[in-house]
Amino acid sequence: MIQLQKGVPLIDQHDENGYWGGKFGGNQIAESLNHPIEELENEFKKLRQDDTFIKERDYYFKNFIGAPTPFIKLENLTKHLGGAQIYCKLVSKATGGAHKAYNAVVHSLICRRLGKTYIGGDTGAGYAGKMLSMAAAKFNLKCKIFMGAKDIERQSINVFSMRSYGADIVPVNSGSQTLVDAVSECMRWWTSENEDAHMCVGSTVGPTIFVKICAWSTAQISREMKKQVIDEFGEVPRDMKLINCVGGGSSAAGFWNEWIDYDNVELIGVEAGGPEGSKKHAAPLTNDSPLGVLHGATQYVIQDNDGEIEETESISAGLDYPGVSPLHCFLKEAGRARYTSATDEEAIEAFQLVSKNEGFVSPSLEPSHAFAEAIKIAPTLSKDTIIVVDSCGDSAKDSKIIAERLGYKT
Amino acid sequence: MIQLQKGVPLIDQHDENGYWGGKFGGNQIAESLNHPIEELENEFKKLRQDDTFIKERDYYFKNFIGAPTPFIKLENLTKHLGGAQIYCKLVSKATGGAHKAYNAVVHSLICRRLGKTYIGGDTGAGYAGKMLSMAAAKFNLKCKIFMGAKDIERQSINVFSMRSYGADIVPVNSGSQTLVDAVSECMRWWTSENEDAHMCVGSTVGPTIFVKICAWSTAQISREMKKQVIDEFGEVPRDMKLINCVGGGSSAAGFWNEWIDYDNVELIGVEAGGPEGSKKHAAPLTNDSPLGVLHGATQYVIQDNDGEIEETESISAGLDYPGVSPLHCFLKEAGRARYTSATDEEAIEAFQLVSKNEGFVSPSLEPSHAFAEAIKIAPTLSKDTIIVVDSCGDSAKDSKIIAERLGYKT
Amino acid sequence: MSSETLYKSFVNAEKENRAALLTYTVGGDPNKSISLEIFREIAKSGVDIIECGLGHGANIGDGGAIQDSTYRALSGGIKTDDVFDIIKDFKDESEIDVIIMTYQNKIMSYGEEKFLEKCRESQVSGIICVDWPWPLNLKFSDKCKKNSITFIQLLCPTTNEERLNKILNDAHDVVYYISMLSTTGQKLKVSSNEIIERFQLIKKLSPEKKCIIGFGITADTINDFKKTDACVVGSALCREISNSIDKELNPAINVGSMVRHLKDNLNS
Amino acid sequence: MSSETLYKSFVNAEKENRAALLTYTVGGDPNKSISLEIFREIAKSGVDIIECGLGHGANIGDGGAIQDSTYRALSGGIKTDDVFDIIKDFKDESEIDVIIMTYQNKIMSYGEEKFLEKCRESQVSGIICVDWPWPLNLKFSDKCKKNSITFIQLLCPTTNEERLNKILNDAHDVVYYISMLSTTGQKLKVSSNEIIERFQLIKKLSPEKKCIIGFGITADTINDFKKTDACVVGSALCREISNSIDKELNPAINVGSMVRHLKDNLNS
Ligand SMILES: Cc1ncc(COP(=O)(O)O)c(C=O)c1O
Ligand SMILES: Cc1ncc(COP(=O)(O)O)c(C=O)c1O
Repeated sequence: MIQLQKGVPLIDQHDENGYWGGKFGGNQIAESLNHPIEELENEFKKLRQDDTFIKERDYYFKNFIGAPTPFIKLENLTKHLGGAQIYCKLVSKATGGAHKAYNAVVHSLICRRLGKTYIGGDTGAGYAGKMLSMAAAKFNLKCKIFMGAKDIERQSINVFSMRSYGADIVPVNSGSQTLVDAVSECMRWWTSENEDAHMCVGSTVGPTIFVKICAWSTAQISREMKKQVIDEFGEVPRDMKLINCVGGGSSAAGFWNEWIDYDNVELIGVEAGGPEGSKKHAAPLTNDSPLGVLHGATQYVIQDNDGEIEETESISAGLDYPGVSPLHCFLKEAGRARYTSATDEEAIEAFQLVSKNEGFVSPSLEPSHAFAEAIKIAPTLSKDTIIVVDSCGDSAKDSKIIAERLGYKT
Repeated sequence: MIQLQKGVPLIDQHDENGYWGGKFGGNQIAESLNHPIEELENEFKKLRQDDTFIKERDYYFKNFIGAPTPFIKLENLTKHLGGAQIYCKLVSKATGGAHKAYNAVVHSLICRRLGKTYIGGDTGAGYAGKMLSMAAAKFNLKCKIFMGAKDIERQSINVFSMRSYGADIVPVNSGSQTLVDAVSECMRWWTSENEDAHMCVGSTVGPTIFVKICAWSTAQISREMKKQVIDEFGEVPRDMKLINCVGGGSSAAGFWNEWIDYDNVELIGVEAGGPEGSKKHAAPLTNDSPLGVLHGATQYVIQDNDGEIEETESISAGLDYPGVSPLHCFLKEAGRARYTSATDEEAIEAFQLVSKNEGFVSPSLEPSHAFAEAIKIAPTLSKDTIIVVDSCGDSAKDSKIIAERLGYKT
Repeated sequence: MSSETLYKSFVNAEKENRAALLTYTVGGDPNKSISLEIFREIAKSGVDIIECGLGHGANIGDGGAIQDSTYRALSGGIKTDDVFDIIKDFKDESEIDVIIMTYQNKIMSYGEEKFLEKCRESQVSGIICVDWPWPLNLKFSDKCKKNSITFIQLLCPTTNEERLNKILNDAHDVVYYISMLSTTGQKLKVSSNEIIERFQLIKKLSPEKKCIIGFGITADTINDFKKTDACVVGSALCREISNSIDKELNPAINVGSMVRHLKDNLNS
Repeated sequence: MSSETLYKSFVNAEKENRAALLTYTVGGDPNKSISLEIFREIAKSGVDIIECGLGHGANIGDGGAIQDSTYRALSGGIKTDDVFDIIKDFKDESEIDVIIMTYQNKIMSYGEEKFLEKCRESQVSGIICVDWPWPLNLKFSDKCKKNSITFIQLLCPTTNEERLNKILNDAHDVVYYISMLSTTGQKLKVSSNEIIERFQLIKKLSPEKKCIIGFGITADTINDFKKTDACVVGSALCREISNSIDKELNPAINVGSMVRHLKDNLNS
């Protein structure tokens, strides 16, 4: 069995070829991308050690993204479910409404350091694109966002934001017209433009360096939460469970980062189970999908016998991705995290229950999947168990979808 | 001329009948409301002095609303305009996306203290209603929101939120079907239900006690900003201008509260000028509207010769109100603040300029009016002048309106 | 002088051992001439005193029926002067007292002095102002007195005894008791007995003042109040006007017969 | 053995003092039989070596024309085995070498060993894998060698000299130079001279290896490369297939005549 190393950051536990556990990740890219990726690797290695850069990052995290985001107890939900105590890390209060802001800011800062003035990125739910264009506006970078035509349709509020920040949105009409195709198209674009342009991958997927930068950025979540947990409990609780939705896996990676070495902290990842009865789950870890290569990295991928990526279906655009971060493949294989899934229906129900009970927490459909799992397990657990759910997205972007689904009349 | 008293909170500078400057405000209410208003006055008087209550308020302000909201320099906009230095208080980062959260939390806490389990409120842009239903969900209160049918249509994202928090939304079909009618209907409801129910007025309007509670709540904005200003500049800048949009006036009242006694701080309120060429401005202060009684208080009101409230028209639902807070009438009359207006077109342009330049600041249409004024005056001012704009709302709720207006294709 | 005739109308009813009947309709609803016709019909049908609404758009004290009437009048272009015209025309041919019921902003924007002058000219006997509570209304109430117009103070179930005493102390010789906490035209949510108890308290504190009872009274409940000074029916009549218009019937005739019906019920 | 015949094809062209011509089309586009027919026509039209795409949906190295071809093949139900069938059928009647161009996931999901066995069975001479760069591909490239299949390493303008040397050192006797930074089928954005300069550098470092030049070459530019070892045209042909289908013409015939035209241009 694959072993985790204690005391080594998760993002650095790969081998010299960029593989975690000897097989997840890597740089399965066209030769044309070798150079810009090496350049990026070198820059990131330098910047991680650069105090000025870290200060700059922290300045924007604090003043622009608004760190730390709140850590609150969900009293009503806890009472309602009558078991474990449920807490919530309200990451949706990061500027823009989701954790994607951290990665976007870091990539924009790196882009400037690389002396590049153009940045491009993929987006599914539109958050990665919204945040990237938001940061690009602030840092005076030209910005191009690749987004599946289906996602443009269903996440129109985020599309509006991108336009208002002056980003150039490229609708991707190939394949399933969702995130997987947007990432492909973005990589094609970068293959052509990498001399002048930087690319931001919107989650902990893609070639190793992108996985690393993204998880390094979202690690802010657990860095600040660790302090909040200790403030609240005086110590790390004896029995704590951290529940996070997993699409690409950037939110979960950041939420868990500081806790990997704490064996008493259970890590639970929730993938998208899709509509009840559908087979088009976006849940490669839960359903033991075969290993494959997607977007430059080896990972578990939803695919047919012929290596063709299969279409997935989820009410949540942000989780609608057939692959999953090498980091999570690694954590699963090492037995460190457990992965499960929630259906569309369960997610919607969880959204309702949480909103009605807790007001201030209004999770988007992605974290509603995480809440669904919390709601499932909390009643079976003791009051000494602490569940923390990462509410990593705000429901505003999903208002149309949810309202239709629930038959709200206006 | 009316004089301000130094060292006395603005909200307490009224006479025993509730009139500021001897003529603005008051309790021009039906006799049926006399009792609940007295009850509320007494409760508020007590709670203001009650340390437990203040601690509770601050706990929720910090952990739920997310105080303090960021105070940031708009470097790009400053450079672009080439004059005064422009700063921004990013109040839109308050949970829910606007300053209305402060008032909603305070009213919900008061409602509990009053032993009532039902709360009702009016809403225009939908923020006041969204925040009230959000807080009501958290505090286990039944909640009813009155909203003009026209506003329900144009602010559907906030309507979605209210429904998800379990609020009962009452569409108001009378009159102009906007905020003015929603407030009227809410007061009618409270007239019937005040034995069991508490009412929250969504801005610094209505009978004196509502003006006071609201401004007391939003004062959090300037309380935290004062610290941030001194952190940034080491002292209160010699020449500082605070620009805020004014609908009912709650945001401006809160933004200015701590600065009233600083004569070197200019206070500028920006009302809604409506579409270019339209006469239906929602700008009673700018256009010297006559004094009148509206929703229980004496104030400048847009009205015809017969005392009938005139319809106003603004692209921004939150500013579309024919009256204005007695506090602002008082500040105007005392010469302490100056009031002007921006047109729909100017607001939209300001929205674009700010979004494209600053990314993280994505003002809704209300604060876009304030930015319009900043954009107008900044180039004529010296670099030693500090302009601070209160960006008190997030654009998400206006995405439909702005996208249509700017012809964004998705 | 009109404040005197107003009081006398109550005394007259009392002498006949019955409560006085007041009607409320909105001046100018649905237009100037029909509104006048309605007053005439009401007058013919046995009313004691007519309350004439001077409609205001932001009528936060009123429920749906009166809102509809108000909306019809205002959107038909009725101005304050038109309402005075209607009252004057009516008064020129009738002895029945007319009270104006309105909101403060209507008086304020018209100008208090000018408003009272106009009231005198049109022989208005009294004024009820929904959103001008005691003690804020004292200056104006004094001015009314000087103009021989009764300013009618409002009382309600939650007006505590201390306040009740003070208001009654400052009140002219007619007051108005709001029967329940609500806007006009809601279903009566307290028992008639409770209302009458409060009425009796007011009478005990101030036996000389005539007290009108209003809000929520219909043909079905009016008889409960026959031992009081007076009751007013408004929303039921306004609704009748709306119905008549919907059915293209003559509102004046229908309102008139409803008033006769009310009068019968009150006294039966 | 096929890796030998492949190298010989280049040597043969060299002997004739000309660059070898390679074509790229997607196996199974638009279906199995026409795809085979296309290969036959290409063979008749003077091609030296055929590159056959084993299409992959997430073909991140390819531009629009090849994406369209791939989409047509995949949505027509073409599987990896079908592509092997086509190649085998073709090879059973032709001496012309066939190289498979594909993505790593296609090989991985098929199974490396099984994939190579199938290659041998179908007489595939070489493999190009777009997203399997040096040095990650070394183990597989060794396996290829053991199976007498040429694994063709890729080089590009930003492959620096150190890396160039290392790759060439590990490379089999044929390599592929990607002429510019882009996906397939984009307009040539560097001058032919720059490309030829890089080509010559590669030849200097490794004179024995044959180097194919690809990406962005069309009938208009192909003549510039007549002094090189070989060039490949792909997107232009895929586009021709799309056009023919749109116009309901025979793609095989049209591709064939385009290949003749390319061959003429290359050698003129
Ligand atoms: C709010 C939110 N949560 C989660 C995700 C899933 O991505 P990841 O698993 O990388 O956090 C997304 C992706 O768009 C998102 O927008
Ligand atoms: C974002 C925002 N700003 C301003 C306003 C105007 O209200 P006020 O003047 O009370 O701040 C509103 C009202 O809804 C609002 O939503």
